[in-house]
Amino acid sequence: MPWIADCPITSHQEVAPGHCRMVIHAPQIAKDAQAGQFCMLQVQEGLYPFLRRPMSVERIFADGLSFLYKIVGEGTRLLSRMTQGETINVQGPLGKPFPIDPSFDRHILVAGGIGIAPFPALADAIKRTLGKTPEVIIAARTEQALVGNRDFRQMGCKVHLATDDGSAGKKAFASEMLEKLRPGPGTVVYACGPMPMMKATHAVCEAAGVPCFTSLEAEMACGDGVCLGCAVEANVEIESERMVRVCKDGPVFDSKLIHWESY
Amino acid sequence: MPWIADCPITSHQEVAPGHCRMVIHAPQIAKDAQAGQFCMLQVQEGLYPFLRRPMSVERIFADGLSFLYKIVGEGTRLLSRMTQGETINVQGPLGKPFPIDPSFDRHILVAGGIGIAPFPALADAIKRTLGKTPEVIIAARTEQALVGNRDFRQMGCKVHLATDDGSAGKKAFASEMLEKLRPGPGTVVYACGPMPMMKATHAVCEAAGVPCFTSLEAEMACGDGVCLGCAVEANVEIESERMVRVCKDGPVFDSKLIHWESY
Amino acid sequence: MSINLQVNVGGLVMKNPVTVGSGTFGYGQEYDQYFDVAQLGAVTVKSLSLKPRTGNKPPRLVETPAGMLNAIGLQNVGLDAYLRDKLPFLRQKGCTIIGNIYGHSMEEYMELAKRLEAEQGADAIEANLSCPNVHDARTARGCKLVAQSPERVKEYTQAIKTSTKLPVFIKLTPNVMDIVEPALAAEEGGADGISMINTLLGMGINPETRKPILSNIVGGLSGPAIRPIAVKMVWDVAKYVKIPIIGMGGICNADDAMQFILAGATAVAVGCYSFRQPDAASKVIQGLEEYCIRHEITDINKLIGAMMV
Amino acid sequence: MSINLQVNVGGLVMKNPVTVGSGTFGYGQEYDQYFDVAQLGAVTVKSLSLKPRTGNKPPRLVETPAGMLNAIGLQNVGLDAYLRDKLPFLRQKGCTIIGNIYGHSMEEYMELAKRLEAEQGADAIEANLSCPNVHDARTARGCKLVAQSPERVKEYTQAIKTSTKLPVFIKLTPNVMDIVEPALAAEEGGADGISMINTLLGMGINPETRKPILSNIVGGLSGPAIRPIAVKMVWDVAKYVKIPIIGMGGICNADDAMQFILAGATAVAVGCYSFRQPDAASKVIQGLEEYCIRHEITDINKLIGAMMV
Ligand SMILES: Cc1cc2nc3c(=O)[nH]c(=O)nc-3n(C[C@H](O)[C@H](O)[C@H](O)COP(=O)(O)OP(=O)(O)OC[C@H]3O[C@@H](n4cnc5c(N)ncnc54)[C@H](O)[C@@H]3O)c2cc1C
Ligand SMILES: Cc1cc2nc3c(=O)[nH]c(=O)nc-3n(C[C@H](O)[C@H](O)[C@H](O)COP(=O)(O)OP(=O)(O)OC[C@H]3O[C@@H](n4cnc5c(N)ncnc54)[C@H](O)[C@@H]3O)c2cc1C
Ligand SMILES: Cc1cc2nc3c(=O)[nH]c(=O)nc-3n(C[C@H](O)[C@H](O)[C@H](O)COP(=O)(O)O)c2cc1C
Ligand SMILES: Cc1cc2nc3c(=O)[nH]c(=O)nc-3n(C[C@H](O)[C@H](O)[C@H](O)COP(=O)(O)O)c2cc1C
Ligand code: FES
Ligand code: FES
Repeated sequence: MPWIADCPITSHQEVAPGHCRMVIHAPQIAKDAQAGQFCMLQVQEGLYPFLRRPMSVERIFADGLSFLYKIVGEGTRLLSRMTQGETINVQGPLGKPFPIDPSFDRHILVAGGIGIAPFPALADAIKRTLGKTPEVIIAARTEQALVGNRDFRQMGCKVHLATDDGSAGKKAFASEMLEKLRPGPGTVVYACGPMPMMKATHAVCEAAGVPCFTSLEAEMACGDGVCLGCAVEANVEIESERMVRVCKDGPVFDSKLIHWESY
Repeated sequence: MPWIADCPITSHQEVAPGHCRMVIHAPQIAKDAQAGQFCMLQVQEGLYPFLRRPMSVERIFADGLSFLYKIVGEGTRLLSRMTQGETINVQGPLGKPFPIDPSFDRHILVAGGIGIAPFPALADAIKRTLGKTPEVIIAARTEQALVGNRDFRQMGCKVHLATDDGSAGKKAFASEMLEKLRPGPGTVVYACGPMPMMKATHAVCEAAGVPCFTSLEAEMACGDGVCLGCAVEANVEIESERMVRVCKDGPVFDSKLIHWESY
Repeated sequence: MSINLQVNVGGLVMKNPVTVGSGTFGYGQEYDQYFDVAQLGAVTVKSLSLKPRTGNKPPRLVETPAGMLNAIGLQNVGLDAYLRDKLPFLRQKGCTIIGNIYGHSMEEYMELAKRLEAEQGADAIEANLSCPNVHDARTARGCKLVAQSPERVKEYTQAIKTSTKLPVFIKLTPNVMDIVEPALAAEEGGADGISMINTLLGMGINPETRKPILSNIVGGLSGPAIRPIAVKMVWDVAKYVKIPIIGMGGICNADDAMQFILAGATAVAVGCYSFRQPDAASKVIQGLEEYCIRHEITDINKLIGAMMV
Repeated sequence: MSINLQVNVGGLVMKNPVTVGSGTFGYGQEYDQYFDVAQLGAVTVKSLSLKPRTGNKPPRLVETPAGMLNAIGLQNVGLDAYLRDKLPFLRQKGCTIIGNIYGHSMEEYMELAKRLEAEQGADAIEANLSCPNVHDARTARGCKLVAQSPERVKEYTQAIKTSTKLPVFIKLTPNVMDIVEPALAAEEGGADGISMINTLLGMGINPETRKPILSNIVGGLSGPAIRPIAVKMVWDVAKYVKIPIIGMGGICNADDAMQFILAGATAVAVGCYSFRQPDAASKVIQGLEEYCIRHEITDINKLIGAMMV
C-alpha cells in the first residue's frame, strides 16, 4: 500500500555532474518498497511545480530509501536545491516491481544513462533472495554521464561500460554490448533507459529467446493509475485495455507486452 | 534607484508568536534605502507565489536591511521557512520615505499591530539627523500582538502601549492614546497600521492642527508604479491623477492627501 | 454544534457537497488506498462510452503553470466492463455514484443513461457534452462540441431525460462566449443540474523540438490556473438558472470550494488536484465542516450563493 | 553568427519581436530604471482614452495561482497628459511606440488614432476592443465587448483605418467561442495586425468575509496560468488570417515567447510577468537571440509558425 509522508532528508549529494543522490528517512515506505517501484516526490511547497515527480527507488534500507536522479528541468533543479534536514513529501511505493525468478541463473541488467537508477535495489534483491550476482551493462552518451559504475563493482557485479563516443568503456550501444554477452538459456535481462535503447534491447532478447523486463518512463500526473496520462500501447489487452498505464500496470513490463513499433 | 539582487539571509528569527525578523546582506539597497521605503521580496523560486511581497524596511545597516513581518497568509508563511544562509531575491528600495523636517521638535510615531515595522528605521533617522528622540505609541489587539516595544525602549524612546482588550498597557485605541498625548504646535505625527486606525489618527491630527504622515498599505503587483493596482483615492490631483499609487506616490502620504471617506 | 452538510442536487441527495471531477478519480478504487472514498458526497466516474475507447496517442499530458493540459481522449473501459469490473467495488463501499457518460451520438447518450439506470450503475447521470479531446484539433475551429450549441444542449438534454428517471446533470464547456446560454438551454431541456466547468482548450509547444507537446496538439487545461474563470462562470450561471450547479475547476482545498459555493454552486468537485494530493477531496469535506463551525453556520445550504455583493 | 531579429508587423518595423503588454509597462519610464527600454522592439503604452480615467475602486488586483486578476478599469492619464508628460521620455529614448487606445465610442477611437498620428504619439495603433473591466459585472452577461462581435470589430477597424495611416492592430478578447471569427473580421476591416490575447474574465471570493475580492467583482485573468489558452488561440488564428499576430498571455521567458512564435506570432508581448521581474522583456530578447544561435537560425522570421505538426 502506498503511503504519503513528509520524510526528512538524511543526505543529499551530487554524485556526478548534474546527478544527485537523495536519501530519505521513510521506514513505512521502505518496509513496503521493492526494486523497480517508484515514488512521487513533491518538489516544493505550494503550487509550483503543480505535479509530483516520479523517481525510482534506487536502494532500500531498513528505515529509508535513496533516489538517484539527473537534473533535467525545473522540477529536478528545485529538487536538487533541497538540503539535508529539510523534509520532502513523498508518495510511494508505487507500481509493479521487477520480478525475481529463481529459475534463472544469469541476470543481466542493462542501463542507459540515468536508467541505472532502479538497478542498485534490483542487484541487492537478486543477491539477497537468490544468492546470485548480476552482470551490469552501463551505457551513456559520454564518460561524464556514466553513474553508478563504482557502486556495482562494490557489490561484486561484473560491470560492462559503453559510451556512444568511446570516452569510457567500449564505443557501443547498450544493446550491442548485450549481444556480445551472448544471453542464452537461463538468462534474464532487465533494461531501463531511453525508449530506443529498450526497444533495441528487447530485439536482442527476442532474437536470443530470453525474457526481458523493461522499466518504462512516461509523463505522469497521478502516478497511481487514475489519470490515464501515462498510457503506452500494449500488444495485448490487460484488464480489457490495449493501453497500459506505466504507473500502475508498470513501470516494469515484460518487454513482449509493449508495442515497440510505436516508438 | 531600485536594485534587484539575490541577497543572503544573515539572520532570521521569530521575535513574537507569528512575527519574524529577517536580516539580509544587501549593501547597495542599504546604501540607498530611507526610513518608510519598502522592498519587494520574492518568497520562493518558481511561479508560486506569482507576485512579490512588499515589506517595509525595518532597519538600515551599513551592509544590509532588516524586515519585521507578520505571518498572515501563504506568502509570509513560505517566507518564514527560509533559513539563514539561503538567498532571497529582493527588489528595492521602493517608494517615498518619511519626510524628516528639522522644524518640528516633537515626533510621535503611532503604530498599529505590524504597522510598527517601518518605525525603527524612522526613529533611528530622527535621532541621527535631528538629534531628537521620538515618542512611540504601540497599539495592538492583545498583548501577544505587541512587537517592537523593547527595541524602542533601547533606543531611549518613550513608549506608550495600548491594547484593544487591555491585556497590556492602556485599554485604548492608538488614536485615543495620541489624543491623550496632546499633540500641539511643533508636533509631527507618523502613523502606520490598519486603515481605520490611520483614519482615526488623521482625524486627531486634523483637530489638533498638526501634520500627520501615514504609511499606507494596498495589494501590490509591481510595487513600482506600473500596474496601477495599488491606487487609492486622493483629495487632490497628483500628476493629473486623483488616484494615487501607494507604491510610487507613497507609501508615505501627508494624511491630508488621502480621501479617508472611502475607508 | 451539529452541522448539516447534506445537499440535494436536483434529486440526488449527497451527504456532503463534495464529489470529484470525472476522469480525475478513476472508478474510485485507487484512491481508496488513501482515504475511504465512501466519505464523498458522491463519486463521479470517468466518462463511460458504450464501447471501450483507447484514447489518444501519448504523450497525453503535460504540466503547465498551476495546472495541466490533458488529451487523454476519453480512454475508458466501456460500459460493460464498468458494470462488471468497476461498479461492484463502488456499490460494496456504499458510494453514491454519478455516472458520467460520453456518446458519439444522441442515441448513444440515451442508451448509456438507460442502461446505467437499468443496471443500477449510477445514482445520477452527468452527460459530458463538452470533452475537448475527441475532435481533430488540426481542423476544428472553435471545436464544435455539443455544449457549444444551446440548441443541441436542449435537444440532447430532452433526449437523455426521456431515457432515464435518474437526475440528469449536463456538463458544460467554458469555451463559449456566454455560458449562461447553454446553461439555460439545459434547464429548458429539463436538466436537473449543471456541472461546470470542463477544461479550457489549450496547447503547448516544445521550443527545442518545435513540436506540439501533446500528440493530439490540443488538450484541456485544468487546475488552479483556471479557478478564477470557473468561479466567475458559476456566478454568472447561478444568477440565471434555478437548477443546482456542481462547481469545479482548480479546487484544492475548502477555501477554494467555498468560493464556488458562495458563487452559487450546490456541490463541488475536486479535479486534477487529487493527482497531487490523493486525499484532497476528503480534506475539503473536513475543511467545509470546520468552516461552518468557525462561522457558526448549522446548514451548509445557507451558504449557497451567499456571496455578499 | 549574425542573427536577424527584426520583424515587420504589418508595416511597423520592430528591431526585435519583443514588446510589452499594454497596462503592464506604464509609459516605459519606471522600468527604464532596470533596463534600457529602448532595447525593446516596441513599447506598448497603457490604454489611452481621450479624457483621463480614474479607473475602478480598490481593491483592483489579486494574485491567483500562476497569475493575477486585475480590474484596474483603464485608469490612465488621458491623451493630452500622455502627449505632454509621457511621450517626450519615450521619444527621447528613441523607442518605437505602439499606442494602445480605448474609446467609449467608434468616434473616440477614430479621434484617438488621428491625434496620435498627428502628434507623433505612436508608430502604430493598437485598438483595445477587449477590456473586460469597463462594464458592469453585476449585470453584464458574456460581457458585451466590441471584440466579441465580429461585425463590430470589422466596422471599428474600418473606421480606425480611415483615421490614420499608421499600422492598426486590433486587440482581441479570448472570451469568445471561436477567436478566428473576430480575427477574420479585423482582417476584412483592413487591420494590419492582431494583438492577442487580452485577459480572461475571472473572479475571486474571500471565503472569510464572503465578499468578492475585487471591488468590481469581476476582473481579467493574466499570467502564466493562461499561457496554454493563448498559445492555442494564436495557433488557431495563424491558420486562418494572413496579417501578423502579436502574441501574448503569460510570457515569462524566451521559451514561452518561442511557443507563441512557433504557433504563428510575428511578435510577442511580455505582460504581467514584468511586475515580478521588471527586466523580463529584456531577458526575452536576449533569450531569443541565444535560441537562434543554438538552433543555427539566422533570421527569426523563419521560426514564425514553424511548429512541426
Ligand atoms: C516511473 C518513473 C521513474 C523514474 N525514475 C527516475 C529516476 O530514478 N531518476 C531520474 O533521474 N529520473 C527518473 N524518472 C524521470 C523523472 O521523473 C523526470 O526526469 C522528471 O520528472 C523531470 O522533471 P523536471 O521538472 O526536472 O523536468 P521537466 O521540466 O518537467 O521536463 C524536462 C524533460 O524531462 C521530461 N520529463 C518530464 N517528466 C517526465 C517523466 N515523468 N518521465 C519522463 N520524462 C519526463 C520532459 O519531457 C522534458 O524533456 C522517472 C520517471 C518515471 C516515469
Ligand atoms: C508598502 C507595504 C509595506 C508593507 N510592510 C510590511 C511589513 O513590514 N511587515 C509586514 O508584516 N507586512 C507588511 N506589509 C503587508 C504584507 O505585504 C502582506 O502581509 C503580505 O503581502 C501578505 O502576503 P501573504 O501571501 O502572506 O498573504 P496573502 O495570502 O496574500 O493574504 C493574506 C492577507 O493579507 C492581505 N494582503 C495580501 N497582500 C497584501 C499587501 N500587499 N498589502 C496589504 N495586505 C495584503 C490579504 O488581503 C489577506 O487579507 C506591507 C505592505 C505594503 C503594501
Ligand atoms: C486527466 C483528466 C481527465 C478528464 N477526463 C474527463 C472525462 O472523462 N469526462 C469529463 O466529463 N471530464 C473530464 N475531465 C475534466 C474534469 O472532470 C474537470 O471538469 C476539469 O478538470 C476541471 O476541474 P479541475 O481543474 O479541478 O481538474 C478530465 C480532466 C482531467 C485533468
Ligand atoms: C494590470 C493590468 C493592466 C492591463 N491594462 C491593459 C490596458 O490598459 N489595455 C490593454 O489593451 N490591455 C491591458 N492589459 C492586458 C495585457 O496587455 C495583456 O493582454 C494580458 O495581461 C495578457 O498578457 P500577460 O498574461 O502576459 O499579462 C492589462 C493587464 C494587466 C495585468
Ligand atoms: S500517471 Fe496517472 S495513470 Fe499513470
Ligand atoms: S503596485 Fe503596481 S502601481 Fe503600485
